[in-house]
Amino acid sequence: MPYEVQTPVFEGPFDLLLHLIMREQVDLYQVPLVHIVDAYLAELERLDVVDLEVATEFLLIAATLVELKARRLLPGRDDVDLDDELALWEERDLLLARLLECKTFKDAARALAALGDDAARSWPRVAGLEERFLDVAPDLLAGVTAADLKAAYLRAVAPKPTPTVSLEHLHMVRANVADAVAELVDELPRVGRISFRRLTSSLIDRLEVVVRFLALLELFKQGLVDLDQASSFGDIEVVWLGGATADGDGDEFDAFDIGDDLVTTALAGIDRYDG
Amino acid sequence: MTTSAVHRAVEAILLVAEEPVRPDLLAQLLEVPTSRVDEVCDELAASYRDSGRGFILSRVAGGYRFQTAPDLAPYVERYVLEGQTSRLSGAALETMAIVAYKQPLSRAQVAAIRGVNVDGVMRTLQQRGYIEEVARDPGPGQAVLFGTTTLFLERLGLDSLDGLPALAAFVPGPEVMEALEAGLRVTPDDRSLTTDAEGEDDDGSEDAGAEPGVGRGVVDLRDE
Amino acid sequence: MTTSAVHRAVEAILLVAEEPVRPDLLAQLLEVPTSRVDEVCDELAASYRDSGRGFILSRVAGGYRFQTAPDLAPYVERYVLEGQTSRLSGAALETMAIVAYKQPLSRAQVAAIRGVNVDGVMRTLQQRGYIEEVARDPGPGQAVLFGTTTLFLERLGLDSLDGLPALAAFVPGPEVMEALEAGLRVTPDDRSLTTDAEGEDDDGSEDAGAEPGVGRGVVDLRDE
Repeated sequence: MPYEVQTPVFEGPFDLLLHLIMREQVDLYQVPLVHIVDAYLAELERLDVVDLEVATEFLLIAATLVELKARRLLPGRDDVDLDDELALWEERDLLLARLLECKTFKDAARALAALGDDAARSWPRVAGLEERFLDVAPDLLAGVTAADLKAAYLRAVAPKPTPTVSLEHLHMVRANVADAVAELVDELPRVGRISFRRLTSSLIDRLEVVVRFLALLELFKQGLVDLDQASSFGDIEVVWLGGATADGDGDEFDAFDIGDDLVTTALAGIDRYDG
Repeated sequence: MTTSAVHRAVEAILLVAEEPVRPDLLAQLLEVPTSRVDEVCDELAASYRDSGRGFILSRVAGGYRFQTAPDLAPYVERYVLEGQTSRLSGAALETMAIVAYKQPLSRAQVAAIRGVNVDGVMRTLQQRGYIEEVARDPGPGQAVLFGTTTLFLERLGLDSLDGLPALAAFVPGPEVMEALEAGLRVTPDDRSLTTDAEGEDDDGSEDAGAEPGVGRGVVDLRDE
Repeated sequence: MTTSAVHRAVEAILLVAEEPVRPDLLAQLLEVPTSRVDEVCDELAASYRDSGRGFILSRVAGGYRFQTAPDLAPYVERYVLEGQTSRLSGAALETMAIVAYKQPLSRAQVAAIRGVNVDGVMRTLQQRGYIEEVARDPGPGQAVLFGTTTLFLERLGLDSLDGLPALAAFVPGPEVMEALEAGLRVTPDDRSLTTDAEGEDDDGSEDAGAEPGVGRGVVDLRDE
């Protein structure tokens, strides 16, 4: 099936992927792989070469798509490594979560723009004081010295913002499922039963929450926790079934450890933010 | 102060004000309870509306101010040639929406949601006065946290952030979730690869229903 | 245009106007005869008076404008004294300083330096008598050029503009210089410029990849 990927300027990889999936209502797996990759490469070429961050993100998602697609095209095999499988699901879910988030804010932005357009049809009065009140008005320059003025001028003409190498990149999501599992195995035996909301209340970044959730699913699969969601969109109740201590978790998680590299690879999108 | 004197004084003060005037300030200046100020402003707004004035009294960014009636925009535009704020790009709008709904948050957190570097866009929004630094992350790195400004509320005609449409309203519905999930299917399904989305049968929809826990869970969380 | 539509449009335009609006301009904007504008304004003024509004419509300096009702001056004065900020904000002071040091210059030039719209601040400074129109740009557009007033000098305790503290030739701080140098290094196009600093390699373009953070800092600089 001929598929023309007409890409307007996309704001990022999620944007492009969202576009590919939503616009044409096309099943990505019917699109020849080469077209998807081409679309991404075309985007890559548009990018400022210096912005490695964005380029990496594009590549990561392109690679994920290729893997997802390759996996889906393969006939069902019995010898599929479960950890591979799990890693791929996790990757897909992360991608899905991010796409949903992207879509949510896209629509929210549209609504804000509409609000702004409405508001712009009504001009506020800004004429200010009539002359007769100007004498009453306090002197705005009271207490301002010539030196203050000079300082203000230097501030105004100084390059902004100060070109420091941003350290904010260092403060980034540090999360992978393996670590999250380890944390949970440490924490859950002590609390026994806890709601997911409380379990994640200290986490700021969405991805950290997502990763915790994936870690819980992993524990659930291994029969170490029970999960219960009373109503859809309701809070999820987490119950530890794995016994009183977390000793010997190394044994229990052999299967997981084998897949550790894969999980790490799968979550490269998160690890990347480690700085 | 008699009733109508309060009305008149409010009108006079709002006429010279250059920004929305908070009701508690009006109450203090006129020596009446804040609730009285709100009453008076409601009455004034209604009377302008009822008598079809060319201006309205509206509540924006926590205060009251005079504005032109929106339907007269074509005439006002002829007079106000300059001072039109240029429109924000799609990227800037999306970034602003993220900050509006998630504040306070760091540049890096915005970038994580957008999937791209947002430094330039954030700087533009900051320069335009729509967002500002509101705090520092207490954690390591002390990232600067951003939030929206009063100007943001003014430009959107909102009284407060509570007036933002609920984010939940924009969380994609089940059909979008399904489309996205279908687009990202991991396992080969039984259907022919050429069957498209319309061809879905009961199995298909159950498939979609079987895994959404993860996706929904995420949406749910995001709502908080 | 029906009768009441003209009334409403006049009200809206006068509400946003910052100075008296001449009747012939109103007539032109609303596409009615000037005599009609005068009629409408008389009717509006009468209706405000009759219904005891806190504002009046008056004819000043050849045009129409809204004003506060004279008997309400005590309340307006209270607002001016207690309700308004009595000090220039940091941003406003920067604008004031730019006009002081770079005069004469246009509003757009100030905005370019500050990176934001300065209309509101400039209006306030002008209203308060600290800056004034001193000339017109001879170029196309004939932009109004602003400079400081005698009142400004008085308030700062200066005899003349020569009394402003001298600006040392602006020397960027070490971190700026560093970023600039790094920026030259990472810009493949300008590699010739780096020969002094680096002297040798053809690997300059690889450096570009190695130091994206620094590169971004330089882009920031260029943005200004």
